[in-house]
Amino acid sequence: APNGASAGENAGSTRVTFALDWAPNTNHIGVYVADELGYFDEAGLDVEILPYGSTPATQLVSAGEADFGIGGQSTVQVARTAGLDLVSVYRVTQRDSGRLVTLADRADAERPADLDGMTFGGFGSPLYSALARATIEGDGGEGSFEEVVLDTGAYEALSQGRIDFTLSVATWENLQAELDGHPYREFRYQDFGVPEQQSTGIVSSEAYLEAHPKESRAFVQAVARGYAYAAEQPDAAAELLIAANPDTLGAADELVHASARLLAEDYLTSPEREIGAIDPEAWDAFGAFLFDGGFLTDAEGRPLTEQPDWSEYATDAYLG
Amino acid sequence: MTLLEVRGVGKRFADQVVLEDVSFDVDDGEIVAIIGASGSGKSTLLSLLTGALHPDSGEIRFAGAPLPQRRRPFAYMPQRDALLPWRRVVENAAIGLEVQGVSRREARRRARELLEPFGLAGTEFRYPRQLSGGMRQRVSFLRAVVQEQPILLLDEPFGALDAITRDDLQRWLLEMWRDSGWTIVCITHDIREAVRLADRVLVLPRTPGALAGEVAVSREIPRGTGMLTDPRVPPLEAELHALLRSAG
Amino acid sequence: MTLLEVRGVGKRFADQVVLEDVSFDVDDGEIVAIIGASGSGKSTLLSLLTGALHPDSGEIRFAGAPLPQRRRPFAYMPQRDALLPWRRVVENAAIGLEVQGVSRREARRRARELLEPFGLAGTEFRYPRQLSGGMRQRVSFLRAVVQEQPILLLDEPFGALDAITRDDLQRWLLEMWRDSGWTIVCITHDIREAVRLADRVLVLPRTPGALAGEVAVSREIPRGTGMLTDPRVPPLEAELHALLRSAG
Amino acid sequence: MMRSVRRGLFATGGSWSERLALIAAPTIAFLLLLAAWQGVAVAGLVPAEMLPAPTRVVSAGAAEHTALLRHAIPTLIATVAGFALSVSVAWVTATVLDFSRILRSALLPLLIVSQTLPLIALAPLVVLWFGFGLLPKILLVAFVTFFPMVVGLLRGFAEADPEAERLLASMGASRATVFRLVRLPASTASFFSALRVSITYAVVGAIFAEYAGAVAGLGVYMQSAKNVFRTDLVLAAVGVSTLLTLCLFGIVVLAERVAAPWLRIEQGRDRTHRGTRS
Amino acid sequence: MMRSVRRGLFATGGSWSERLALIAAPTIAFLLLLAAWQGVAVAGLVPAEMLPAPTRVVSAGAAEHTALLRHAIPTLIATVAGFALSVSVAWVTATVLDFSRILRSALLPLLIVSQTLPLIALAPLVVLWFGFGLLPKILLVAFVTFFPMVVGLLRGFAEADPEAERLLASMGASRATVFRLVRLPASTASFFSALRVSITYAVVGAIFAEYAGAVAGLGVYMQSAKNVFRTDLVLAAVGVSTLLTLCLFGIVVLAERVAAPWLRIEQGRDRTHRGTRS
Ligand SMILES: Nc1ncnc2c1ncn2[C@@H]1O[C@H](COP(=O)(O)OP(=O)(O)OP(=O)(O)O)[C@@H](O)[C@H]1O
Ligand SMILES: Nc1ncnc2c1ncn2[C@@H]1O[C@H](COP(=O)(O)OP(=O)(O)OP(=O)(O)O)[C@@H](O)[C@H]1O
Ligand SMILES: Cc1ncc(C[n+]2csc(CCO)c2C)c(N)n1
Ligand SMILES: [Mg+2]
Ligand SMILES: [Mg+2]
Repeated sequence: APNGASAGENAGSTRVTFALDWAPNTNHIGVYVADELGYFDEAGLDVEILPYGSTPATQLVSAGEADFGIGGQSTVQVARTAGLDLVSVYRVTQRDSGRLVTLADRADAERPADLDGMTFGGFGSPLYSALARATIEGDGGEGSFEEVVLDTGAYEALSQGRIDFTLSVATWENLQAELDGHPYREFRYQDFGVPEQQSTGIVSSEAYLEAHPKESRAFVQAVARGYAYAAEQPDAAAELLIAANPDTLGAADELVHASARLLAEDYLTSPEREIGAIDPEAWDAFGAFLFDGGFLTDAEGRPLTEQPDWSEYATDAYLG
Repeated sequence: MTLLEVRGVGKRFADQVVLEDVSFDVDDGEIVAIIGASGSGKSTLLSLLTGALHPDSGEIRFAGAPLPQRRRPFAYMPQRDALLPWRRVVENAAIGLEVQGVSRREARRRARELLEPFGLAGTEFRYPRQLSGGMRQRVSFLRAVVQEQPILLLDEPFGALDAITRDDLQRWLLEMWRDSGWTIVCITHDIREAVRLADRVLVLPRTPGALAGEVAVSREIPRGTGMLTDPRVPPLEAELHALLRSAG
Repeated sequence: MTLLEVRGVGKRFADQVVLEDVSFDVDDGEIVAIIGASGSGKSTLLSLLTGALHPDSGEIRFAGAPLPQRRRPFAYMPQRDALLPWRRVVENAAIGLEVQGVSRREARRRARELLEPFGLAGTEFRYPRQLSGGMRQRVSFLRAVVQEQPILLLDEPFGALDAITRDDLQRWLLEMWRDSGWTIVCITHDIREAVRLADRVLVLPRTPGALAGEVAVSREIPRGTGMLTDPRVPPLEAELHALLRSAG
Repeated sequence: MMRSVRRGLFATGGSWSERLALIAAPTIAFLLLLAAWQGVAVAGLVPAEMLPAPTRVVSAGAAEHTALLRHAIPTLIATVAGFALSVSVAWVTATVLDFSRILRSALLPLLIVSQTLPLIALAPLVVLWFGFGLLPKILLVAFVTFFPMVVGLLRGFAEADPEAERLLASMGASRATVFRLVRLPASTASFFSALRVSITYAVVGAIFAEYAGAVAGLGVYMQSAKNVFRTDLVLAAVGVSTLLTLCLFGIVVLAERVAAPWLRIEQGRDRTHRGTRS
Repeated sequence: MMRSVRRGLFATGGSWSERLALIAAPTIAFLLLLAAWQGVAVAGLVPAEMLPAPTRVVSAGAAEHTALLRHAIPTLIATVAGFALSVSVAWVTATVLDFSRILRSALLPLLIVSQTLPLIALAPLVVLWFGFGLLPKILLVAFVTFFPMVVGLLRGFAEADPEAERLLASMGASRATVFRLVRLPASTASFFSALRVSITYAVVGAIFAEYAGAVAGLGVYMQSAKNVFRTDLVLAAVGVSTLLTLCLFGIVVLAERVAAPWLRIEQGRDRTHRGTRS
């Protein structure tokens, strides 16, 4: 397909398209900050943020329909193994912000092992059922439950009791539920033996990176500036995110601010490395988890017999 | 004996007067033909008899008494055959009896009995589409006759047929009638057909009003091929022609 | 003078022989009627003349020479009027000229000139649906005449009309013909119509084969109302009846 | 919509060589299409995640046939149940509407408008209202198939020969009897024609509901396959759903042949002939 | 499918009181429906995120009318462009198919099968192939509207009076001339009827494509509203899309009246009468 995204050039700046993985939220905050504060302009980039739709961001990037997009570590590991042209170029969250959640007022679901036989609101990806299963098993449960594919409808279904548990993002849905007065009971996968991962990231494709090294560097660095700004001034960043998305976030002031603060505090940075950098250990550990669990198949759909070299999957080359 | 009396009947649709002050009698065992231009209200007149429509004025009497609202003493053969394509011949023929409440079995038995005399032997299980136009008309006629009503009403029974098939069926109808005691009211726009079939031909005027006239056809006139050369026929036809035109 | 010669023409569709060994002549200025039962191949015969179909055997000659492949010397009036509902009267009438390559304007001008004599004055801009059945037939006839071909071919021109309208149009056609030099071949299944219109009536047999016979109708016989009572007519009709039946 | 088509593929009569051509021609066209697709895929013009070769779709589908079958069954059940519901409610509705001109003019426009609703936006709501069981699937299948059925039936009733109705009325038949003996059977052809149209939408409707939220079904399977970037399996599932539809379509065609033999009878010669005259 | 319906709402002729009834009856039915919905919502039987009251939908829509309008425009553009593409390609295709019996029997079954494909699974692929621009939207709109158009046109051509065709052939007209003068104009009624059916699917097709991926459009808007649990705004957008469809439908009806005046003419008395005879 024609890469219409990067072809357009106006006023001397290069057009770059960015695909979202979900409705705008604080995981995307650095990108919006960079856009709003003109970091992209300064880098000579004209960034267009593509709204979330039913075509996965990773596939859009791999197909060249988007130049960059949101794609977490586990997704990149599964997708690149399956033959997609994907490279992680920036790590938004340095740790896993994903949680297994139930409603806090459910007395029959106090720990993961209680969830056996209940209904899981899933996202149509075996990866996420695997996370849920591993967490339950880690708690001594059997990991057998019924899955309903719901995508964005999962949280509504959870609060209405139509499903018993789902996966959420600690810096988003969990805060929202608290604000709604209907808080979740959350389980961190890592507390039940699942390895750590850098759960949210930014991806591009080898094809794009090779063809546009300069723009790639400029983009990643501008994004890094944006996230760094969000890490230092979460409230100002929150305002920028809201300003960029008045339709969807205009009424979510409290949530966005709380979320930006939580992200700044716990997720965006790590004392061990610079912002956005790779944690090779997390990639190896979670990669092994995926490989051992048999969740990886190659481009022909065959199960993998040998663990890939995870260091090819992510790079810090564009960070600095 | 007078069987049917139509007295000053009128009918209008919305703003259009179709029939006005139409009166005539029909005697027992007689064939009466009614002719009129297209749109002169012939079919409407029959509908008034069958009860599908109600006259705005006038009266219709049968055997000296007013017509009942339901179960009228008529069996009706419509302008086209109106056979139901999903019913086989015998089922089509029996439908009138079924509607009257006769059991299906009995209705079909009675219809089946008439297939042979009506020249429909062997067609019992055919669907209408498997019949020729002439056969279809016969089934339609059989469907009327099997109801055993005192009066048969025929609305242009052969209008949809080509001239030669029509000739065959006219001949056949006359033969059937000769062997029975049927009283028939037959509508047509064809003067020749009217003269051939009828004892009396009534002429409906083009513009609504009383009958334009009436012409009696002697039973002595041969109705077969002999009719073609019978000298008594042309004057009758000419008179009817004149009546039709004068009325228009 | 003999204008058209049909010599031993035959036509079959797949396994069905429809026409076989049909021969006849048509003279200049004459009206020839061809009668036959439904399905006897009358329309097929006309199609062989117009070139819509090709004969399997035999020959057709016009003015002493074989018929050309295209631009044949016929104007054809089909069984139904076949007016195009999206064309106004004058556009419908002009279509034959348009097909022949005459400019739209000129074609319509010529058609318009004939509206008046054809009793269609004032209907120029009407659509066919706004016309009565009789008027439609006139437009159809006009569409044929305006092409100014040597021979007019009419396929049951009045078959779709009720008896009275048909009577009017037959009368009208005869008047038109009297004032012109038209040569007409007219197909019909109605014996009376054939006798009324034709100089000669040809009878197609029911089963394929040579013509069953031919009956000449003297030009002295009146074709108006007088015909009804003319003593020369009944024997002619009886003969045609016999021919039609014998052939079956 | 499918009526004229029927004259082609499902026509009655016709010589054997004609029938062969009717099967051979589309088969050849279909194979040419597949060959072109295979060519594009093999030439490597597009990556396999975007457009896998047909051979790969087939082999992947074959390898996963148990999973495909497992997911095809709930979809089939939802389709058949929803379709049955739709057809029965459509009969009742059309009958009522046929008897009441006022109801007809009140409700038909609403039915038309209902067709313009973007299902994709409503499916999640339906799932929200009715859960993840069979019910929302059935309702969505019924929703997409209901309108063609009602309109088809109403048109079928209207196709009844008015002369036959008048005839029955003259025999003293009540309006209900006329409906039962004339209008109802007269709608058979139109009913089956609507059935053929509806059935093509039915499976798609079920898959829709499964996308919005379901435990199992081809829609769920397609979604999972998409999320693990197995476009080949997505297309294999699409193939299965199309096969399902074609099977159901075939069953409808067979049912029509059995239930309405008179529809297959060629018009009698005489009648056809006369038919061209009016 | 919509033909018999047209006899109702869009019928020609009819007295004023009849026409009033044709408008009043569905309006009343619609209002009753709204009232019931309002009742359910106000009674608090279901929470507002699941089923907001119609008043709330309207007021939320009014408050967001600039956003709705902004998103309605790309959808409208995609619809109109896709529809234009579909209609023009359908004309060409149908014309070619009308001339070639072999092509017709080869391609029609493929077109039918194409109708059974679950769009929801294919839309993301179309976006992958053709990007985020107008193109995938146009293609999807064309895809959903193409089949009814082609079939409608083919049926229209077939509705041409064979006697008129024979007549023109007898005048020496070539097959192309017969097509131009008879078959083509004869398809007008059927064409517009197909147009009415297609247009009801067109907007829905565009919204579909937008769900799979687009920069702006009602589909994008519905999805983002859904993602922030604003069911009221989802329904407001649904309302806008339905209004769009109805407007386009109205334009088609108007176009038909202007382009084909002869279709609105009541049959002449004589002719109707004869018509009942065959
Ligand atoms: N139900 C009706 N509503 C309104 N007008 C009607 C109705 N039935 C018939 N008419 C009109 O009444 C007039 C007479 O119709 P009718 O069918 O009785 O004529 P007819 O003499 O039988 O004609 P034909 O010889 O053509 O059958 C016509 O103008 C017709 O249009
Ligand atoms: N194109 C065709 N293909 C096959 N058979 C045909 C074709 N045209 C006519 N026939 C058959 O040829 C026979 C003669 O048909 P034709 O139309 O010439 O009869 P006709 O004498 O004009 O009848 P009618 O009086 O009913 O118009 C009929 O059996 C008809 O079915
Ligand atoms: C804001 C936000 N919420 C939910 C998801 C869906 N999702 C994708 S990964 C994951 C957790 C798995 O550990 C979840 C819940 C998202 N992408 N963004
Ligand atoms: Mg009548
Ligand atoms: Mg003929």
